[in-house]
Amino acid sequence: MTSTVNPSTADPTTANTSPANASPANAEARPDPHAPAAGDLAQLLSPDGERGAHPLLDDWAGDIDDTRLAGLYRDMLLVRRIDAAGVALQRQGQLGLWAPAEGQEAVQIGITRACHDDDFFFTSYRELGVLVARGARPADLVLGWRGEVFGTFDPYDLHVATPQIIIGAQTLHAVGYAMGVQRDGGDQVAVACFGDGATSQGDVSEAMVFAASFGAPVVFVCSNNQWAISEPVGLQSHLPLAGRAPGFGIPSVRVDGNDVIACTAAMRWALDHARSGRGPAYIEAVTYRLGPHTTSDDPTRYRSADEVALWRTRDPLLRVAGVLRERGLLEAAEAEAEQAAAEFTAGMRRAALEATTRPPLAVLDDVYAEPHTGIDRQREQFSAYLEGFADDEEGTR
Amino acid sequence: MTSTVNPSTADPTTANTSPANASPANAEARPDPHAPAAGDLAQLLSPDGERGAHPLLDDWAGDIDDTRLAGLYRDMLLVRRIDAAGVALQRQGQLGLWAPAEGQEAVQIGITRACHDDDFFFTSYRELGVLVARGARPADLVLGWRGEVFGTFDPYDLHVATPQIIIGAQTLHAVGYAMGVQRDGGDQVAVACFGDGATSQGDVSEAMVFAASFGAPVVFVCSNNQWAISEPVGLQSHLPLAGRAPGFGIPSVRVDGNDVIACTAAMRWALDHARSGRGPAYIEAVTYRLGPHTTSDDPTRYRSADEVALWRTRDPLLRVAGVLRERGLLEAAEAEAEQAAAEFTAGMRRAALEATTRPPLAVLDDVYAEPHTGIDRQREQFSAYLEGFADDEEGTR
Amino acid sequence: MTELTLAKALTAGLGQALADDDRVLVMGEDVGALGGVFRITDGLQSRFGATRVVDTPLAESAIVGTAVGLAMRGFRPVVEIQFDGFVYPAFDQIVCQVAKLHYRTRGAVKMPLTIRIPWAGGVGAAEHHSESPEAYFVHTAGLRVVAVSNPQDAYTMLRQAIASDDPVVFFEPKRLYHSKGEVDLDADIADAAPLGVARVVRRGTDVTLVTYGAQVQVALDAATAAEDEGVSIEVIDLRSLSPVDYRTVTASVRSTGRLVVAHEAAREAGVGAEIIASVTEQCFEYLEAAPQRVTGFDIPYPPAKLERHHLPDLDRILDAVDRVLGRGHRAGVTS
Amino acid sequence: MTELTLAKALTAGLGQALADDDRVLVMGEDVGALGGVFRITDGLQSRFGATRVVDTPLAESAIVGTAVGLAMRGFRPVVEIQFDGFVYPAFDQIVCQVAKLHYRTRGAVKMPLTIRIPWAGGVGAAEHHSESPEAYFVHTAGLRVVAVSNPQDAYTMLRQAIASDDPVVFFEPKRLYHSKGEVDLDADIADAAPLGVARVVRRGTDVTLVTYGAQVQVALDAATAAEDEGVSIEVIDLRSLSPVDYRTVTASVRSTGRLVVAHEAAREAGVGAEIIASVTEQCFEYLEAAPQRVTGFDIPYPPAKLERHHLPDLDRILDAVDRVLGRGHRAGVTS
Ligand SMILES: Cc1ncc(C[n+]2csc(CCOP(=O)(O)OP(=O)(O)O)c2C)c(N)n1
Ligand SMILES: Cc1ncc(C[n+]2csc(CCOP(=O)(O)OP(=O)(O)O)c2C)c(N)n1
Ligand SMILES: [Mg+2]
Ligand SMILES: [Mg+2]
Repeated sequence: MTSTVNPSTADPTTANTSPANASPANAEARPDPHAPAAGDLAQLLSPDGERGAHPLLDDWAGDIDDTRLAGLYRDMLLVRRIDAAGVALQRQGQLGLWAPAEGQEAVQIGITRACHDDDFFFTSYRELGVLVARGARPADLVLGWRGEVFGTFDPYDLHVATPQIIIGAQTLHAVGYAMGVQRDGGDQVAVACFGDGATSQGDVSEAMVFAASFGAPVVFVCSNNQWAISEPVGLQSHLPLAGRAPGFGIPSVRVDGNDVIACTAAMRWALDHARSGRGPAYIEAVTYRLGPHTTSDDPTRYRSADEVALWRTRDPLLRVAGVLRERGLLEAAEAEAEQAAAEFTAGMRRAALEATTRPPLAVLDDVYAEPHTGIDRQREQFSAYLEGFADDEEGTR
Repeated sequence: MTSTVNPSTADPTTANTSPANASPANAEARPDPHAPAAGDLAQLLSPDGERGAHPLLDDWAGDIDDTRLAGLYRDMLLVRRIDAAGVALQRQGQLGLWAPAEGQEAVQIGITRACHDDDFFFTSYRELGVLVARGARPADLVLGWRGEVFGTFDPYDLHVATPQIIIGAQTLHAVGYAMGVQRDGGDQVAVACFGDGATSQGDVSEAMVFAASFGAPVVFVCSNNQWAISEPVGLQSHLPLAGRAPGFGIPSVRVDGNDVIACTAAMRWALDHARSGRGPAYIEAVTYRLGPHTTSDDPTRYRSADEVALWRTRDPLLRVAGVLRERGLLEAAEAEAEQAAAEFTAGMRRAALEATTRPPLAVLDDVYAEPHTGIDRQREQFSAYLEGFADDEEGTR
Repeated sequence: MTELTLAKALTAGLGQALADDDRVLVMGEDVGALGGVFRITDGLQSRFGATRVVDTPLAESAIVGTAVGLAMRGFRPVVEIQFDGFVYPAFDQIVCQVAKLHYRTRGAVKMPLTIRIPWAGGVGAAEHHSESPEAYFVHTAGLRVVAVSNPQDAYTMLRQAIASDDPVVFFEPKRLYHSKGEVDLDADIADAAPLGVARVVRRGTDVTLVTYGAQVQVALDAATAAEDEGVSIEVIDLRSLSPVDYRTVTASVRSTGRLVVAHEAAREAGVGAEIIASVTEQCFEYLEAAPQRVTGFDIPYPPAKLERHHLPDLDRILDAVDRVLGRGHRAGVTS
Repeated sequence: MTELTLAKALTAGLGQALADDDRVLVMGEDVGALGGVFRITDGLQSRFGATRVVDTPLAESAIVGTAVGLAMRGFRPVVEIQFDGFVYPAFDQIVCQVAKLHYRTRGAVKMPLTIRIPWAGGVGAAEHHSESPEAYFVHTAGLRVVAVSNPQDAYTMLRQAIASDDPVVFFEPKRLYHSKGEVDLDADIADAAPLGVARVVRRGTDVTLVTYGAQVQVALDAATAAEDEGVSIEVIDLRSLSPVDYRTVTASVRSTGRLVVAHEAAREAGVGAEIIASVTEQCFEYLEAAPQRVTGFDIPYPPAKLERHHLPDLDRILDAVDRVLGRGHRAGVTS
């Protein structure tokens, strides 16, 4: 129970050191015997393409054969291409902003592919792969970031809530949704996706409290991509984030987030746990944000090129490509992905170029579900105002 | 990492079962191997008065001899008498409300006596013992609950912040204060006191995040008195609350909160940890609220007489009285306490009876530290208004 | 008709809503066995079970945040915030999620959430137990905000709020919990005045006095007192604070030419400011004097022993009535 | 005098405050190496060290709550909230602690806390990044609320806010971060206009136009445009939203007889409502027409491509000016 101070290590997969944080008070890691060992990172496919074993996850990966792996690769590559297209569209002024997912494809595809179609996702702004794997259309990835609308798809179609910007807020929605499933006697699981930075928000801890208290069927997926904008994960926690959940009564696993097999297996374990009535489960997927926080960000101000280069060697696509190349399956998978990507990204470009901005009065739509005298008055006034311009200027406005 | 379901036990000192919570989803405890064992309750003085041993706490209790124990007993008895006087004053209509501390004297006295005078307390409304041990005057315990003022003492005099009503909010203040100590190079420790219910609030988790991140010299003291108004602790957490801290990187101990020796020792351990620059520490003191939540509460609606009777056998005063009686020290300690209590409670009564309500214009005092035109205008208007009455009615208002 | 306290009328309204629609849930701190600290949920857990009347862990952000998720799953949660002063930890979820989700999703996601708040002062309570935070929610587009003043409205409007597909912040004046009135428990909520409509609770010709919640009774007392002095006050119970029923309010002001607004909440950017600004915009030419506000001061809610100086009372309302009538001042000179 | 952008003026103000008083701290998300997402704290961590310019974990309630504790220990924390829409998780700490501690302790505990908020819209941002939450804080007694509109005020008022023993919510219009102006970096803050004082930024005789933040520039443009049509507008930059400098505002309205208030925030119970209600109370007899508001609609802040319809612009301000002049309507007929 007394603390023992372990030397911190340099490899961010094994401990949350704070390389960029100069405060002396933060410099020293304080591991604790109750937390999972720092090096305890579940992996089934190493960066070198070696297939490994893991006591917990093996049970959940047996059916991931080469064909299935090729399918996962196809998905990941598709996401990467779509992501690049999003960045390009932003650079070309077609989008206001884009939050790149590059480097995080394995966790996003792995967790989504492990789910039933009607398991319900509550994600942040960065879970591009979840949207793609759930069948979002090109326009869905364009119109929001372009600033035309907030909600681009009907959450009940994709079983994905509109991506959340308020850090951590969606975790509570996921728990509430799961409480609803309990009451309906349904077999769906709610999935709460969030980042390493989000773990500091009170809402995320409260979500664990409620989920544990009610034994709600929810899976927490923390994509620890090492950074919250400019803040290294070591500033949020000196210890692995997966170690927080057990104290709340939630079993957790810390998985190599760049290993799509491990991510899939971990998610299957977690889903099974939740779906079978044993309550919430928690996954920390250790990954890396290879790109900037968003297209507005300049990561050179806070992290080294060396660090990024190191993580490029751990690229989630590379290791799968290696395996597939060996098996002679790479070319076909790539061709399929590139073909899908070409179509999808062309659709994105089209969606951007053809986007029409809604008329001014649309700002007043959908504020309320039922008639509202306040909105009615403002609509009347605004429309009279606009008509005045129409009279004056023949509708140029 | 997978969860194993242990049968829940009936004794609230060993597991957070939810006797009063009928929801089936809550009924099943989900202990986890990462959390401290449920039965791991540090005790140095058993309900039967047996002096026990504990690997961690023994180091910190060696000097608590019979004389010191008599002093702690005196303090606890004094607090109990003051508490009873508060309840009585409330019943007599002298106070608007009172939050009884009965049953929690050991943790309150133990932690306060372990501190340096300039360690700074941030408490809830129930830490009567902290205030008494810190030298609060009778009026300080009366005027707030009477509704005359909020802040009855200067926090910088007692080194105790004005008791907090917003559940959990004070834990962040404690961490901030501790961050200030770090910057000053001081050797003070901030102490955050809160209840079992408070552990569910986001602020309390955020306080642990910040404390761990900055290695701030703060001690968290959770007085788990089994109930948050009508909610049993098992509704907040199926697992012991002390098990949450390690996941945040904060070493913790779960102590018998009705054992004043163990509470003192645990606090000394925690203070030493924090004071020596090793960062925050966490104590869960397992105790019981023998009385109602406040004088407005009716606990018969939600808990059984049997449960209260069981806990009366664990009364923190009884076990110390037993030891002192054996040593022939009880009578003197009791006499001393009763004498002090008689004086103090007489002072409380006097403070209540002599209390004068401040004049109407006082409502406008101290809103701002510096001149403020808005307040000035309202003061002017209100004082003119009041003068109108004075003219009319010769100042009866 | 049944005579009920306002508190019991709320209990009856909740019970009816739970009975009518099994998607309705009640959740909050101590709402189960205890029946809530004000006993509004008394007996509901034993009647409807612990999965429909849910004691939650102690965290307001999570109470509202999980209610959002439940609403997304098709439930109609009724959330109890234990006291007015404890709603702030949930403010982010209310402002950024509850109020915006329908807009964010272009109507795909509805938020039929009712947030009940025991509310306001005058009961000699401790700090944070007497707050009037309604203006924060009135200023937040996407929410409906109502305040009840009598048992019948408590019963009917609570059921209407629960039936509404929009989120409703529902204020219950603690001070009136024990006041009694006749309640028609069988009335169809569709036949009752809709949620957004104000009510003229006393007709008058000289001054329009607009208020809501516990102040309605104070206003009626003031009107009675004023009558003795030959002043006829029309009293309007707003009932809905957002939207405000300006049709009813301006019709009255057009006929009286004089407006006083009373509320307990602080004055700066409060509901009174909104009403005076809107009424001035909409019927300036009818105003014969500057509209007046009678409000709490711009101070934190004061200690219980001082609260009576902070709260609008009969004298302060009559003083404002005198001012709006250009009568010099009943007592003192307010500039 | 030095020409600086508003952003750089803020950086200079923070640097000066940190240099002048070693009890001043800067804290928030990404304020260290990155210099904040708007680079307002650029270079400060390398200049003053990581114990004085502190990157915090990602939790706004904790940022404000620990700042409260630091203030209790005698520090003067300057907290950065990354965007306007992220202040709500800290709302409880701001409303129940920051605003009330001085009152609660009868002055024993001071709260010299400055809460900086990059603020408001017009920059094409994502949801939650363009909010105007100022009315929530104006309605909260115990806080001072200011909004800056130019580099000199940014520099001076930030230093004054930090020097104040009261908590100050400090709004910085994002839209003006890159606008430039002359700044006297050596001026003594004691010689400058105090924090609570409004400024007449353009003299005029026909209409008083009151606004703040980025809308000051829009108002000045409107005044210029109106001049061509023979209408003389007096523009007042409020600078302080709480307290409002009613001396300056009412003096102007007494001379013009006409008032327009413009802001981006929603209308219901907004700052405009407060100003119209107070001005009407204080100088009703001078008003020649109903005061008018030009505000954002009562809607969640809309998507970026639609924001220009939501925000007051030159046309909408001139439309309101026409209305207050009884000129019929420039465009359309607003009832
Ligand atoms: C409540 C809130 N505070 C601050 C922000 C600003 N913000 C946007 S993303 C971000 C970092 C999030 O980091 P993390 O949770 O690790 O997710 P990642 O972006 O790395 O995927 C911050 C601080 C926000 N969106 N919401
Ligand atoms: C934010 C907030 N929510 C709700 C309350 C109402 N309330 C007062 S005490 C209490 C229970 C607290 O339980 P616990 O933390 O265990 O402390 P105890 O009273 O048992 O000492 C509640 C819900 C409050 N004061 N603050
Ligand atoms: Mg991250
Ligand atoms: Mg308790």
